[in-house]
Formats: sequence, C-alpha cells, structure tokens
Amino acid sequence: MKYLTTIGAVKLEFEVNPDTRPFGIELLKSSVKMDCRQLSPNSFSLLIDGKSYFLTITENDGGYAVTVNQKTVDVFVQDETGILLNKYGLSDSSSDTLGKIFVPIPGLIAKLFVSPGDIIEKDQKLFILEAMKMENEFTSPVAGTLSSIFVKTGDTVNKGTLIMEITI
Amino acid sequence: MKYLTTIGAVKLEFEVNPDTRPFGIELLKSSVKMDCRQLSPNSFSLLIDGKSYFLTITENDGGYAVTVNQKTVDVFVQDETGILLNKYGLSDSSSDTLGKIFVPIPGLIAKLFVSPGDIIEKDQKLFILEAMKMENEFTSPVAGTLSSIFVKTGDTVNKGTLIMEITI
Amino acid sequence: MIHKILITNRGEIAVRIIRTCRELGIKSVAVFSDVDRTAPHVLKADEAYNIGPAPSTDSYLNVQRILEVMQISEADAVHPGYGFLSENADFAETVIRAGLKWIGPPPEVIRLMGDKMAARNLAVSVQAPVVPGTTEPISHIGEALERANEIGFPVLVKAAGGGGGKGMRIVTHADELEAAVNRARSEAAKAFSDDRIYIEKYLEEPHHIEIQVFADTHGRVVSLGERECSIQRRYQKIIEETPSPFIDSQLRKKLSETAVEITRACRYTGAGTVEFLVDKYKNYYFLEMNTRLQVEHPVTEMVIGFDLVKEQLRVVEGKRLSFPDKPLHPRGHAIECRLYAENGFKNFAPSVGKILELDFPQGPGVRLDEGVRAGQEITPYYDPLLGKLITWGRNRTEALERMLRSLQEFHIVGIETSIPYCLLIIGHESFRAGKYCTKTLEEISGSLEKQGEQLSENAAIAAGVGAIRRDIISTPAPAAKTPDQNQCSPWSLQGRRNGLR
Amino acid sequence: MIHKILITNRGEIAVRIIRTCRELGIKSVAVFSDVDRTAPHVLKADEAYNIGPAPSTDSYLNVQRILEVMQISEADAVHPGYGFLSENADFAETVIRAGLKWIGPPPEVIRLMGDKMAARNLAVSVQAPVVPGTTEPISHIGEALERANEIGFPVLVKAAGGGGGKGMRIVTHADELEAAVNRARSEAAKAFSDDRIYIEKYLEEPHHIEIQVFADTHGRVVSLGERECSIQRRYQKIIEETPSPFIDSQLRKKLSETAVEITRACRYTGAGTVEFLVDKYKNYYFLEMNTRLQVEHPVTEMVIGFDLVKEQLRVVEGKRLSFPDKPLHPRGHAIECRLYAENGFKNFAPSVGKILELDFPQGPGVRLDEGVRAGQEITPYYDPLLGKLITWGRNRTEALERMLRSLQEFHIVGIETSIPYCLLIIGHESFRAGKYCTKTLEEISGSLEKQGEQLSENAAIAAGVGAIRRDIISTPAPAAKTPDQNQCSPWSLQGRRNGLR
Repeated sequence: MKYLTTIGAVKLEFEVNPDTRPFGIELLKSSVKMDCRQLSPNSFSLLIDGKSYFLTITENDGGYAVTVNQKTVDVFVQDETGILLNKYGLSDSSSDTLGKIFVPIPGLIAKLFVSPGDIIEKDQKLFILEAMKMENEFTSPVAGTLSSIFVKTGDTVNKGTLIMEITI
Repeated sequence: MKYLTTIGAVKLEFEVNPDTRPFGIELLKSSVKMDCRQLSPNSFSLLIDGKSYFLTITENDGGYAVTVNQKTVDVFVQDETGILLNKYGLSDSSSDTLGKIFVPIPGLIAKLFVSPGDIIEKDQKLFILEAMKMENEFTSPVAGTLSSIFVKTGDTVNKGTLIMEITI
Repeated sequence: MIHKILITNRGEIAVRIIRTCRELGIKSVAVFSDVDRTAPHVLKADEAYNIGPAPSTDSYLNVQRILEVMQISEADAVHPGYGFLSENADFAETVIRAGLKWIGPPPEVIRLMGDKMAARNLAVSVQAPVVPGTTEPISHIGEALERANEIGFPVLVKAAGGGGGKGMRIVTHADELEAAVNRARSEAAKAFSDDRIYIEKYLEEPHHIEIQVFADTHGRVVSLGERECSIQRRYQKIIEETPSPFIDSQLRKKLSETAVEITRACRYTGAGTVEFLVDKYKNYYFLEMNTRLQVEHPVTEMVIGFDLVKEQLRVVEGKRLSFPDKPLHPRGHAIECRLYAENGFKNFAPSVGKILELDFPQGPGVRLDEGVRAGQEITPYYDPLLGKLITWGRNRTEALERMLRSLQEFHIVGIETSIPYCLLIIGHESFRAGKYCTKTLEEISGSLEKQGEQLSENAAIAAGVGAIRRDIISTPAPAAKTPDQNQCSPWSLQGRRNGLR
Repeated sequence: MIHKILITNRGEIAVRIIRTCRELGIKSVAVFSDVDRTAPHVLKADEAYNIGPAPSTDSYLNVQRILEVMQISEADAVHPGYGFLSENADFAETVIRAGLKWIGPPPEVIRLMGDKMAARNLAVSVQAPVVPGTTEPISHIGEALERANEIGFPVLVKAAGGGGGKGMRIVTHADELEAAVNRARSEAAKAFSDDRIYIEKYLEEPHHIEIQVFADTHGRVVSLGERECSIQRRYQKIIEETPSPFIDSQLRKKLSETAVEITRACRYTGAGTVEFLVDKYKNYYFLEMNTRLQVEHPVTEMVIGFDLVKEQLRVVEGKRLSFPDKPLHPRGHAIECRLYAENGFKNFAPSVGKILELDFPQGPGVRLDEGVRAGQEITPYYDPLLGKLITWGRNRTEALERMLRSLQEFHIVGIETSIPYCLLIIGHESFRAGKYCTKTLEEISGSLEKQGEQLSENAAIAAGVGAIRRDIISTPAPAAKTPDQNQCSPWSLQGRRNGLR
C-alpha cells in the first residue's frame, strides 16, 4: 500500500509492506527500511538505517502534529485512495471553515478591532483575548469581508467559541 | 452500601454514599468524610479530614495491593453481599490452590531439595530458581505432603509454571 | 521551632517549599482551588484544604478562607511563595495577628519597599544610584528641555500610566524633544486617559541584574551574589543565570555592597532581592526590591550550595544564618529556563489542555522544580509556568551544554511549551557568547522563528513515517480516511502555514 | 578527537554515557538485544543496532555482532560501561586492533589487575598492605597452626571454591583451629568438590572503602577521594556515600597515596577504582582494582563537581586531566541508593513485569541516573538495576534527609523495587549515626523487616478507602464480585501472610 505524506512543501511517498506491517515501512525510490514501534498512545520510536528518532504524534486538523527533536510539524497523510481522489479533484475541501475564527483557550474579549462589513486583510488584527493574565492578539488567517461577530467586548468566552466569521 | 476491608488483622467498615459516589466514602462509627480521586489507572489521591494520601493500587490475589507511604499491604474488600455470604459460611475458599507452587518469574531450576512423598513443613526449602544472575530460594507456604513435582533440575521454566503440588 | 507550614500558593513554588519541609520533618499544608484538587502541591503536601473556586480572587487570594485553614490545620507559620499574597503587607499583618509566623520580612518593610517612590528615596538616602529622571510629571516643554539637559541625552520620554512600551519614546537630540513629548502625551491620553509624562535617562543596552540578599534578626546582612535576568519576553524573565557573563568582580562588589546597604537601611529580615539596571558602560541603577523569594532563586542555590528556603526558616525561628563568615565562594555556573505553557513562535500564545504524556530530563547537573504532573489539566486561571529547569556546570559552557541536553530530553504531549523556543535562545550565538541585554530577545526573535521552522530531510522522513504509522493505528481499514475536522483556529492554521513554507 | 562512541552496554550506564556524549556534541551508538528494542538507551542514542537475542551471551557479549556494528556505524571509540565486556582484555584488544579507541585502560593492565594473585603481588611490591594469609592451600594442621600464629588470631578459615559464606569459619583461639579446618574441609568437599583450605586474617567490623583514581597519558595520577560501600546485600553494594563517615583525614591520605602508587605501578590510564578493606582499628588492606568506571561513580562526581566520563574521554584523546593541580576540595556530601527490581523484605527476590506507571523524584540536590521508562518490560535476562538515586547535601545530614525525601517521591507501579527497603536502611539509627560496617545490614535486616510491616491506623484507613474505590471501578454493579484468581505464588502468599500478622 502506497502512502503520500505532505510536510510543508515536502512530499514523500512511502510503501507499507502488508506482510511486515506495522513495522515495515519503506521510502519509495530508495528502499530505506524503517522500524517504527509505538511506546505509548502518542509516542513512537523509529529506527531508520540505525538512526534513532523519538516521535510524539497527536491528531491535528485532519493531519498529525509530529514532534521530532523538539520541533513540531504538521504532516498530512494520504493513502492510495486519497491520492487517487486528489488526482481527479475530488478531495474534500475545508475552505468553508477557513473564515471561521474560534478561540483555542477560554478568556475575556478585551478589545475588538473590527466591525461587521469591514474588508479584512490577511494578518490584520481582529481582537484581543485576555487569558492567563496576558493579552493575546488574534489576526486574520485569511483575506475577505467580515460577515458577523458573535461576541462583544467584555464577554467571557469558552474554549472553542466561534468569535467571528469572514467571507472569503 | 456497606463495605468491609481486611488488612492483616485490621478490619474496617465503610459506608459508601450512592449519592456522592464515587467520591463520598465514610468510615462507619466515626463519620469521617473522605475525598478519593483517581489520577491514573493505578493511582489515587485521597483526602481524609485534610490529610493527603497518595495511593497506588493494583489487583492481587482477589484483593488489592495498596501502596501508601512506600509501604504495600494487601487489602481484601467485601461489599454487603460478600459480608452476608461470609456470615453463612458460603465464601469461596481458595485453599485448594494453596499447595500449588508456581514461579512468579522465568528462570532455571538449579536445585530441588524435596522429592514426591516427602512430608513438608511450612517454610521448608523447596527449590532454587536461578534468575537475573541470582539464586532464589523458594520455601513452602504450607505444611503437607509433596504429591508431585512437575520439573527436574536444569529445566528452564516460564513465569507462572506450576513447579510442585503439596497436599495439605 | 516551626512544626507546620501553611503554603498559600500553588504550582512549582508550593512543591519546592513542601520538599524543604519534608527534608526538615516539618508538616506542610497546601491550599487549593476547585480546579487544583489533583495538582502536584495537593498530592505532595501532608495536608490540603479547598479554599474556593478557580479564579484567584476567590481562592488563592481569598484571605478569609485562608484564615480558616490556618485555624483548622493548626499551622504555626505561613509561607507565601512568590506572587499571590507574598507582597501583601496587610495579609502579612493578618497572619502575625492570628499568632502565626510570617515567612518573609516584616509587614512595614513590605509596605515601604512596595511603594516605588519610597523605595527610590530610601536608595537615594544610602547614596545608591537611581535612574536619573523627573520625579514629578512635566508641566511644559521648557521644563522638559531643562531636565533633559541635566540628565543628558539620550533620554526616555514615558507616560505615567504606561507599560509594555506604550507611550514611550527615545530622544537622542534636544531638537526632537518637543515633538516626542507631544506625541507621547497624546498617545498616552488616548491609551490610558492619563497624559502625565516623565523624562528619564535612556540606558543603552541595559542589563537586568539582581542581587540575592539575606538578613537575619541578629543584624547580619549578606549578599549571595548576582543573577543575570536580561533574557525577557513581554518584560517577563525567561532565562536567568549566575554568575552574569557581563559583570566583573569589581562591579559585582559594588552591586553587592549597594544591595546590602539598602537591605540594612530598610531593616529587612529574610530573603530579598535588590534589582538593578546596568547599562553598557557598566553604570548601575537601583530599580526596586522584591520582598520575597524570587522565581529564579535556584540558580543561586546551585552555585552556593545552600537551600534558601531552609535559611528563610532559620531567620523566622530567630536563628543565625548558616552562611560561613568568610566570603562565599560560588562554585561553577547555573542557568535556569522557565518552562511555560506557551508557544514562543506564536507570540507566546498560552496553551491550555490536558498533559497526556510527560517525561522529565534526568542525569548529572540537572535540577527540575516542577509544578505539573501527567494527567493534569492546564487551565487558563493561573500563570502558565509549568516548572523551572536548572542546570549546573563547572563553567558556563558546561552549564549551557547541559541545558541544551536536558531541554532535548523533555517530552510533553497535550500542550505547547516554551521548550523549543528556550532551546533556540540557549543555542543562539548571542547567548553562547554571553553577549546579550534586555533588548536582545526582541532583536533575535525573527531569526529564532526562522530556525524553528527548519527541519532536516532525515527528520522530515521520520515525521512522515511516524504519521503513517499513527494513521494506520487510528484507521484500522487502510482505505477509510477520517474526514477533516470542522473546527480550525487561527493559531493552528498559522502553524499549518508555517509548515508549508 | 572522538566523534562517535559505540556503547557496548545497556540500562542506566548506557544512558549516562549517552548524556555526556550529547553534552559534548559526540554522536552515540547504542546496541540492543531483541527484548531491548524500546529500552531507554535505544531511544536516547543517536543510532542503535540490534545485536541478537535476549541472553547476554548472544547479544551484549556477542563480540562478532559488536564488531559488525563498529563497522556499520563508523564509530571511532568504544565505551564498555561496567559489567559485560568492560573488563575483558581480549575484547579491548579486538577494539584497538579494529582501529577504534578503547575507553578504558590498556588491555595488558586489564589482564594484570584482573588476575587476583598478580594484582596482590603488584600491591605488595609497592608496600601496600594486603590481608595477611596463606597464598597456597594448607596441607596439614601443623602448617595451619604455624601460619595462624604468624597472622595472629582471630583468623578466617576459608575454602578455595567458597563464596557467599559457605565453607568459612572464624577461629578465635589456637585450640579451636584443628576442628575448624576439618569441618571446613569436609563442608567444602561436599559443597564444591574441592577441599583446598586457606587461612587469612579475620577482620573485625570491616569496611569496604574504595578510592577513585584517574591517570592520564602524561604521567599524572590523582586520587579523587574515597567512597564508603559497606552497605551490601549478598556481597553486592546497595548504598554508597562520600566522604565516608568512618574515615579520618589521616587515613584518607594514606588510602589515597596507596591507591595512587598501585595505579602508577601498573601503568594505568583512565578511570579506575582501588578497593580496600578497613577494619575497626583502621588497619587497611588492598583488596582489588576495578579497571573501569564504577557503578557508584556519581557520588564522587557530586562532591568534586567533575564529570568523570568527560575526563575518561580526555585521557583517551591524549589530553591532560582537567582537575586543578592544587588538592581537590570536595564540597558537601553525597549518597547513592541503587534501585533494584527486587523486594528487600522477601530475601531480595527479583521482580519482573511491565512498569505501568513511573514518577521520578525531582527538586534540589537530587540526581537520578535512570535505565528504565514507563511502559517498559523488566525481563529476567539482565541485572535488575533500574537506576541510581544520588542526593547531595551541604553535610551528611542534609544529603540523608534529601535521600529520604526523594525516595518517598518515587512512584513505580507494576514491579516491586528495593525503594521501601532503602528507605528503612537510610532511616535506621546505624546509618543515621554513620556507624556501620559490611556486617551491619545482615544484623539489622530482622528489625527492618518488622518495620516494613508496620502501618499507622490512618494509613490503614487510607488503604481501605483506596481499595474500595478501586473495587467500585472494577465492579460496575456493586453486588457482583470478581472471583478469586486461581494462581498464587509463594511470594505473594508470603506478602499476604505478612500482612496478616
């Protein structure tokens, strides 16, 4: 079974041998053998040609956040089916959620910099969330028009609250 | 619901309040309130009248091995049903397994001190198991007659192997 | 003799105090808020009592509940740690009035040194240098010019209500002053509704250096040497070390003497810290005095070999300090990294969540003062300090190499931490060379962020393999794929974009 | 310069060497047997290679496979740790012949000092005292009497093939000698089919004291002070400390000088340990020399502040030792507890199984050299050492209090450990007073076992509540009870019986 991984601009194809699964994974083209063992729910030990890697892996945005040597990268995995779907333009886009701004931690809405109807540039300041005794500035991940704001200054919001929506 | 715990010669009766379960447990007679929280599969934090206890608990011989302040004791728990059964002499005895001698670790049978038919005294030396570069002497937990030996000197045995049987 | 200490704090400092109590056979009493029932300080203390809901004002600052715990627990002393009630003179008085010992300086000293202007005046009275500047707001530009000329350019124009760099301007020449004052005033009026403006000397490449002092009730006051605290983010220290690579023995002596004089002059007892700013020309200026144990006290402990909490207890018990009469000879070098639940690459955004897995570094020269455990939920209610990693070495190089080695050994799953960021700071040439000031972190943050994104090809392959393995585990039938999650936050999206560069 | 070190070992010593490699920027190569694929030394090394099945003879002693790894990994040096191949002169020669650096003394020195009689002769040649005794078996009782009178009573009659106290007799008077020799001879003949008998001086209240020595290739030989290793079980050390509470500065000087002379005489290089027996009258006798890093080397590191593995590498690289020329001034006191997977109260029965949960102690003055991780299976194939806990204190009292405090902080679920036993030894009055010899542990073991069974009423209540809570979790419907398990081993039964006393 073939797998494609995407890490930033880097795309790597691997072959998983069903006979030696789950330990046998090879990098396509070079036939480098790898021995990957699970240590705990989120930790793995990997030997590649003798080189030892300690990985922690958690699910993240439909991909995986992988930490290696204290650096964390987002890795997206597609198996053969996924690769085919992609080829024919059938991949499920999540762009409709891109303009939804959620807060990842609870806190207090200290300041709103924008109003509904505003044209928003990418990286423009949106609002300040006070949490853990600190002011956290949120900027826009996309460019578009601000369609709605669901909170007002002074509101206390829970983790995961939808704060505003930007139409791209 | 009433519970009886047996720790060595000490027997203690507790009342578990179904409303505040699983946190509310009281010592019968004295009404001391306790707050017990599970931290991980085998660890618990307990506050009794403000005193803080850190407990690790694993299952052991039909009871629980509880470690508190780096001391481990075996605790047997009976609920109301069990207490009643006991009262009428209906408790399930495990005495028929008492004379069966198993090894708790793998190793090599280095020496046998007894032969079938021998009269065995309690604490009498039975055999030596070589494991982890050390000689481990096994003594009899019971008095009786040695009915069978299932190994011979030089045998390598796995964890849990039945070595001999003593008829009480 | 103290038999039982109530610790009115949480996290790593509460755990650290409990450890000293254990070693001395003194009983420790913890207090906890509703969300801290299973926090490490509760698990490690001999006793623990709930003092209210999660917000600090309802629990760790709830003096009424804490008074009740003093009575229930029959504690005979209170250790406030740092933060929370530690510099609250009224609370110290309350403790003493309740008949318990207060592990800190007398309330009147807390009050005196907590008043910035009074502390400055006290420093001036013992001829300690303070940053030259106006002590009253300037009323008109003529006065401003006069004072700026007295102080000498460059000067700093700053707002009374300011903070975090807002309403602040550096002025190099006299002819820029008027415009700067006007702009600062209008900025300040808008931002804090307070247009009072001060002028003070602008310090070039300032260092934040502090002296650990100790005073007993027998009139002895000692300096235990300096700590270099110039690596700061948002005006908060993150890395400290001793000795300072910037300080020579002559300056060390002057700072120590000044700190001891200030400590003596305010009739201090116990552990205290005198903070100074030192500019590139080695001019030094008294900044303030912290009347409590400092977060970074362990680096001092590592090089002098004394437990400062034990010395605090000696002072409270009326004993003499156990430091020898001859000058202390600190041994080797110590560095501390504060480990926060925050991402240094995302503007220090705090991270909350459950710690799913946790492995700490071990081995030679490593000390960890931790405040969290595996399975614990990091909540947004308190300071996001997870713990402090301190390494010791025969010399600065060894301490630094151990810091890199031990930061690498950490393994925390479930929350983001400042560990990757600390690794890059410690590994940066400015830090390695010992050439940094309070402005350095801001200057190098761009290059650190870039480094944070780099991954070797081998590491990328490893990450790919790991992700496939994990994917196979969570997807028993290889063909079926989990659909994308519907939620995404700007932060995680940013992480994703960074990864794509 | 060394760039990559192959470590032919496992467990805590492999991890400890990897840590030093990391700090120096040297790559580390681990080897592992089939059961050790996920052991800590494999996870922490830069590279790791399988060298065969679980039994040591097939893996960690498999020279052929290790030679292959030397080539594959392109390592330029080999560190053997202790045990396994560390004192194997042939292996050292093989490494050197393969063109790699051997991190240890030259093979001929290993061979010389590994031969007990040759080592004794070398010691005698530099006037080092050795335990007086016969060097040839005694042929008749007349000779025995003559030699015993020369040596001076009390004497020890011992069998050539003996060990663990078998075939050994203490004789106080000349008229008891004949009977003792005869009984020892017949016992020995039966037990080991070898009736050769020796006589040596019986040492009263002997202490096991060793001197850490270091020699570089420039002719410098130094002593780094002593370690007291008299707390032993089954002739294996479990607790070590430095300085020894028994040794005065005069004896320390004599032991150091003797150790240095022996080290110089055998043309030693690198780290070595010269072991002595010291009787209650402070007579000392050379015992043997260990030509490798010692398990208990960390206590020396803690008080002198030097990393001994780093010094080993300096020597191999032909550099000079970095210890200052003036005499070393050790600071404070250090104690080490070896933590084994075994139960001290059940005749040190080893314990195997999976480590389900694991929390290590932290905080001031604590060092842990660990060889295990949570989730790891402890197998019966290797030495059951889980790791070593070392505490440092300004003085012996502080080191001891920290040891008690940090042993209490351990939390290991899944296997039995020697931690509870170590706690009782450290807390025992003989240890507290520093008054113990190699016979002490045997003498106090009965009282320790009794203490091990005691539980306060409060703790019993806590245990009861915990068990009920756990019972409720594993029994969702409160009425249904899990039936007794069918298997029970003598050990767990004994634990049960003990609990019932």
